[in-house]
Amino acid sequence: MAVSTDTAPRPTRRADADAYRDEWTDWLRMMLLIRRFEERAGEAYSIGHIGGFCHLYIGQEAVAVGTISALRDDDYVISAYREHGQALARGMTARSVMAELFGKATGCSGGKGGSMHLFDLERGFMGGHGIVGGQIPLGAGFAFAAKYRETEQLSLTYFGEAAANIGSFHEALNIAALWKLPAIFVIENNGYGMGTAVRRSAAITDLADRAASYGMPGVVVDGQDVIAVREATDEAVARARAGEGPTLMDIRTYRYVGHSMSDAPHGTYRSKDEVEEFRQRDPILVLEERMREAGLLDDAALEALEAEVTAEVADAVQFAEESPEPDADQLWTDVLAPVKEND
Amino acid sequence: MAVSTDTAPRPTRRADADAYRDEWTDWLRMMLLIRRFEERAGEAYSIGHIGGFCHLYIGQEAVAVGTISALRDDDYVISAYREHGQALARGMTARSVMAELFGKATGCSGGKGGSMHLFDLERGFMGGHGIVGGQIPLGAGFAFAAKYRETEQLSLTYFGEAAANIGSFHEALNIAALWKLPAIFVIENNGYGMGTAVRRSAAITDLADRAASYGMPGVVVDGQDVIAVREATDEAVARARAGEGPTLMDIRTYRYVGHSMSDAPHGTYRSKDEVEEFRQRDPILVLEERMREAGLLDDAALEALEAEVTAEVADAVQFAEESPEPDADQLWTDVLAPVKEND
Amino acid sequence: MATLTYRDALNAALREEMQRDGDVYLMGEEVAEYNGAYKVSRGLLEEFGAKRVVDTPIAELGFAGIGVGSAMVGLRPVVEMMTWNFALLAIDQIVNVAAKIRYMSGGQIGCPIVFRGPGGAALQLGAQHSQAFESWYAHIPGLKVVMPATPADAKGLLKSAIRDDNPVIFIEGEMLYNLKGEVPDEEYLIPLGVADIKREGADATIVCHSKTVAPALNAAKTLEDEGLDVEVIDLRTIRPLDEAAVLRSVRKTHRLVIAEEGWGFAGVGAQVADLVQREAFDDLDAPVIRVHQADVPMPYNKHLEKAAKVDATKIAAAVRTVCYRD
Amino acid sequence: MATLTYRDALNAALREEMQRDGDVYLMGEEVAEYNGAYKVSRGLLEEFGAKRVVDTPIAELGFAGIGVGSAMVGLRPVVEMMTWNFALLAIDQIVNVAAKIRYMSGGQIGCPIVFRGPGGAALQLGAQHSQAFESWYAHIPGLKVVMPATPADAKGLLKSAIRDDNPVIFIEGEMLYNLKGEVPDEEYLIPLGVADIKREGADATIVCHSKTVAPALNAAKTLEDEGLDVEVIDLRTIRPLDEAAVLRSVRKTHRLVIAEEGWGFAGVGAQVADLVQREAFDDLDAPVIRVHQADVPMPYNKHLEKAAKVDATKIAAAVRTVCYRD
Ligand SMILES: Cc1ncc(C[n+]2csc(CCOP(=O)(O)OP(=O)(O)O)c2C)c(N)n1
Ligand SMILES: Cc1ncc(C[n+]2csc(CCOP(=O)(O)OP(=O)(O)O)c2C)c(N)n1
Ligand SMILES: [Mg+2]
Ligand SMILES: [Mg+2]
Repeated sequence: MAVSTDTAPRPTRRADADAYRDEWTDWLRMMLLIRRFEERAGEAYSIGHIGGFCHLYIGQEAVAVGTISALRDDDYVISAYREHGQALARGMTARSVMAELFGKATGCSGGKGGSMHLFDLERGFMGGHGIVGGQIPLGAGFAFAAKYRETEQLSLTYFGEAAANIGSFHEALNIAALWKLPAIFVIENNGYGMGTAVRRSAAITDLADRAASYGMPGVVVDGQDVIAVREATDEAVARARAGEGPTLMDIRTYRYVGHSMSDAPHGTYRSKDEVEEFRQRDPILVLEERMREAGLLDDAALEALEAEVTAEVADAVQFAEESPEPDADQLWTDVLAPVKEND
Repeated sequence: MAVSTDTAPRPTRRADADAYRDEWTDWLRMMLLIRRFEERAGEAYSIGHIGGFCHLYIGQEAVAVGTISALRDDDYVISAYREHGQALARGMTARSVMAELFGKATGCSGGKGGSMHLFDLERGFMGGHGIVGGQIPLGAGFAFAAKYRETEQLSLTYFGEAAANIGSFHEALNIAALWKLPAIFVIENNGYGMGTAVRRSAAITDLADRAASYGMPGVVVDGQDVIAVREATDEAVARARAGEGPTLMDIRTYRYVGHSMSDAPHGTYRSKDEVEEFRQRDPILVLEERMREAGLLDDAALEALEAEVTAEVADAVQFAEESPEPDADQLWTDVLAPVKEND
Repeated sequence: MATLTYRDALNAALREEMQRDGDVYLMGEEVAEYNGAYKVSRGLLEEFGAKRVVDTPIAELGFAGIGVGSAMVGLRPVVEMMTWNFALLAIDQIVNVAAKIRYMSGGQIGCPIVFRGPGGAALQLGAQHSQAFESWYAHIPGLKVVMPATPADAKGLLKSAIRDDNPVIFIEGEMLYNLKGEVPDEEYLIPLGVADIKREGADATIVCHSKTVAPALNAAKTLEDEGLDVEVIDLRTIRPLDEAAVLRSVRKTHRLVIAEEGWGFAGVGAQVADLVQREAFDDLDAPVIRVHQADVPMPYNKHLEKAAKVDATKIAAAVRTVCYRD
Repeated sequence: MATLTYRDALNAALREEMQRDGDVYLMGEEVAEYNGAYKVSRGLLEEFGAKRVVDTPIAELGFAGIGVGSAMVGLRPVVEMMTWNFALLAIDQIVNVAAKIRYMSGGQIGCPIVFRGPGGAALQLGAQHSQAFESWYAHIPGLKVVMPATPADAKGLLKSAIRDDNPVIFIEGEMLYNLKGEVPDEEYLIPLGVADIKREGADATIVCHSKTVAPALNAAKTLEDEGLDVEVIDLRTIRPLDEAAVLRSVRKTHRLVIAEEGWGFAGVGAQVADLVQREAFDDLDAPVIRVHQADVPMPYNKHLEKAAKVDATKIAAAVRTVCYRD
């Protein structure tokens, strides 16, 4: 694994391996749902039912599931353009997400956002942003609002490891730490920004160490072990709720597929072998094995789960296909707020 | 010194206190020249001979003199808007700088730049920039060019400690370290950005520690002791010349005057007492005493130096007053390069 | 009617709106303990406390984004840009998020935020500190752009901007802060998108905004002595543009001069000229003429700077031209 | 004449200029090992090595500033913006340094740099990835703005841009990269600031640039069958604008339609309309009409997106209007 060993996921679980066992089945189901959803999205893209840029989450499922499972329903979640998995983990329906990818009126953004711009205000899912690093100050802003209102909500902000080199990362983390905002900053570290390995874009490869520049804790987390992810997230959540300020999580994972649908899974920047090697420690397999050991899963149960999620995704695709296009007048709506009486 | 003790200058000199003794007289003279120059500039501003924003360097003289004395003539220097002292230390004449403050045709920027935009390409003095942090990537760019051309030149980039919270600091330092550029980044840490103390703008107050985010050395330096400044700069210069990459220097100093001429020396953000207290360890006094101990300076010699620089500054003011305004057509020149044959 | 400075009128608007709505807060560099670089926020820290009057580090992109994020979840931030020159560092958050979030989210998420601060040139601040960017922001759907010229307009428009549910770019002027004017004692709002006839006239129209309003009125006075009766229309809001007000005036006077502080190419005046030639082609008795800054970075030298700037003399000359008086 | 794609024409221009001048280097995200996000730099790393074809971190403000700094001391960087949408993060360095350094330094320091990459919309990339900012850059003195529409123009203009001693904003189009066209075999340059008559005509003029050139030519073909002989002027360079070419054509045809990809308010077309009404007022037989993107953030849905965009049908309709044929 020449190019990216320096950021390869490594075991970090500390607590009792049985922790959260009553949630394992839900986690497994959600990871499977995301996996199957992304596979079908990829198919739909190749036959032209989905357009634009489409960035799949395959291989990173444990990050979304392990982190979001630690949140309260009224917390805020914000991500970049590789956010299908987080949207599903946050409880958005496969229908509303798939329909958005199809650009349909029934999509979570009414067909106006697309794959990179999924939104669900009710669930505190705040997008879906296309400018690298742009969501980091926004996430800090949600935390600012939570503190302002004393609601004990927090914000969870995802970004790729390549985004840790952009100015908004530095500005937002400094301010969030200075003001002790209830924020969690998650570096979703899949080893590459498009075709660039971490060590070709960052002067240090242990990005968690950058937390020290802001006096906040920085932790490296095994992103292929959902239990480890949840464990680390719980600590960050506790700090945020206690008013102790933000945490930076460097969650090590891997993207099995290309950067986007228009990019091959491997190429000049990484080898087929490397991808294969990382696939060995698949986040779904890791949990599956743990559950089998614990006697919480057998082939039948797994097949049942598989059947469930496959049906759910098939239904979502059918729903998306059959849903109507937005009305033509939708072009002109939502530019400005509906006119109201100023008072 | 309530508000800013956390970044107060503290002794850091390590090597033989006699080091560089043959340069001491030049340093003392240059610090005196800067001090007197700034005093006269302040007067000229109050009677309307200088306009716009005018940021004085009084109290920070040892930083410019100690750092620039370590450079080669063909190295590059770039700073922010508080750059009169660095311009003089770089060998620009008091006449050309004062005339620029007066907006005269004989000024170093032809009267078109002003106090915040002093330039002297011949001496590698690259400005004088008004957007906080804007000069940091530019300084890295000069270092990039030096490396590209294999000239063994380096770049010295000054910025205030408040600029260490802006995105360009993060982006430029990461790239400079990643590419091992021959650059020296100097945080001219005078404790305040306008009315904001370091601890109100940065989540950590030891800004040198931020170097770790880029895998580069970060050093805290006593900015009131020109010998300590030079000592630390020599190390950074050696690293840069040896191709070992950039260094971050957090040089602790203090601004005796207001942020700019339109700002009082003390006010809500710092007390008169604090300013008085810092004045006790004046960089000129510190060197003066050292020289007296070493028997290199007596009252007569000091008076002679004083007389020299006072005359030099007086001459500069007269020169500036008597110099012509730029021709009216200067409004239209220098917008684009003179038209040349495209081959 | 009390006489207030433009600065104090803005201060009063902020105070009243912060008293009225606990979700309104002010954030920016030096706005709190320092009372604002230009003292617009004087006294607000004492009255509302550090929770609602927030000093930020120098990190325009970061605090603009924090403001936008807080507005996305319902707070109503007023983000002060110490000057609009520095907002170039924050422009990604303004253009790519604030202006688009409602549209991208299919109408779910709004962004009731005001970005405010001084724009354009003051005196001898040099090239980087003397820029007028109103045409840039007005180019962007999803934003509103407001530029008051008088204390009364400043107060009434800022109050409306804060209550508006859209992102509003509110551009003041360092050279306007000390301008005095009558301001109503009772509370009032001035709707966004409505121009104001600052002077009625029959022979020619001057369309202006912000810092060009006063010179336009001076030019009108000069021209009065020359027998020209000039109407002066203050746009007040650049986007949405009050097209009806401009067209009404031009259909009456048949002659138009547009005066703006900034550069000419694709400036606000270009849009107004395009509008008028398109909608009032047959009403025009002369081509529309524009007066704007010299097409160069602003020089430091005071004589060169004066030559670069729009003034009453240049505006009057343009009016004579459209009236074929030269 | 060889037939090349727009992409390969740009690639050839980069290769030739890098061969010609060792001070020319290419810097940007994914330009080297990945051969460019849109493959414009394919093969350059192999030919010129990592010293001259430089992959950067995602840090537009940082690497733009590094490019500007290196240009201030005499290198001739070509800085690729993966798309112009991301350049908003770097715009402070472009506007406050590259465009002003020569002026602020009294002519001492130049900035021979090219910023290049695709601008405007592609297909269904959504609101943040589908913006045309040419009017913004053209607003700024000190910059040149170039937007080729054909492979031949792309090559000749990029070579001139690289040799130009000023900062040049070079805006390509993702939708143009695969466009094929004849490109001369021998070396050639196309001067900046010179528009090109892409089609001669007598009845009306369409002024266009970049992605609106092809639809304008299609519209002209359609209108030919309706008996209208339309002239199509491709601006090629937005700043400096070839005013003479536009006026010459309008004085011949007396009717003008301006088509541009971006938003309308204070767009490039507003400036052209202002120019024409001012300089050719009496030559116009009808008001100038503009065709531009719907004044909304770009929607993702493909039907809405199509409706938002300029196309031949909309341009043809506008021409009929200025010819009073509707
Ligand atoms: C400011 C900005 N620059 C460049 C891009 C183009 N781009 C989109 S994704 C990407 C790579 C990001 O990598 P990373 O942050 O690691 O996230 P990942 O795609 O690996 O999830 C780039 C360069 C962009 N969208 N925004
Ligand atoms: C991007 C930007 N934001 C704000 C300003 C206004 N401003 C000018 S100097 C300054 C304080 C800078 O403090 P510091 O970096 O410590 O430098 P010092 O003035 O102390 O030398 C501020 C906020 C600016 N010029 N640029
Ligand atoms: Mg990544
Ligand atoms: Mg300081």
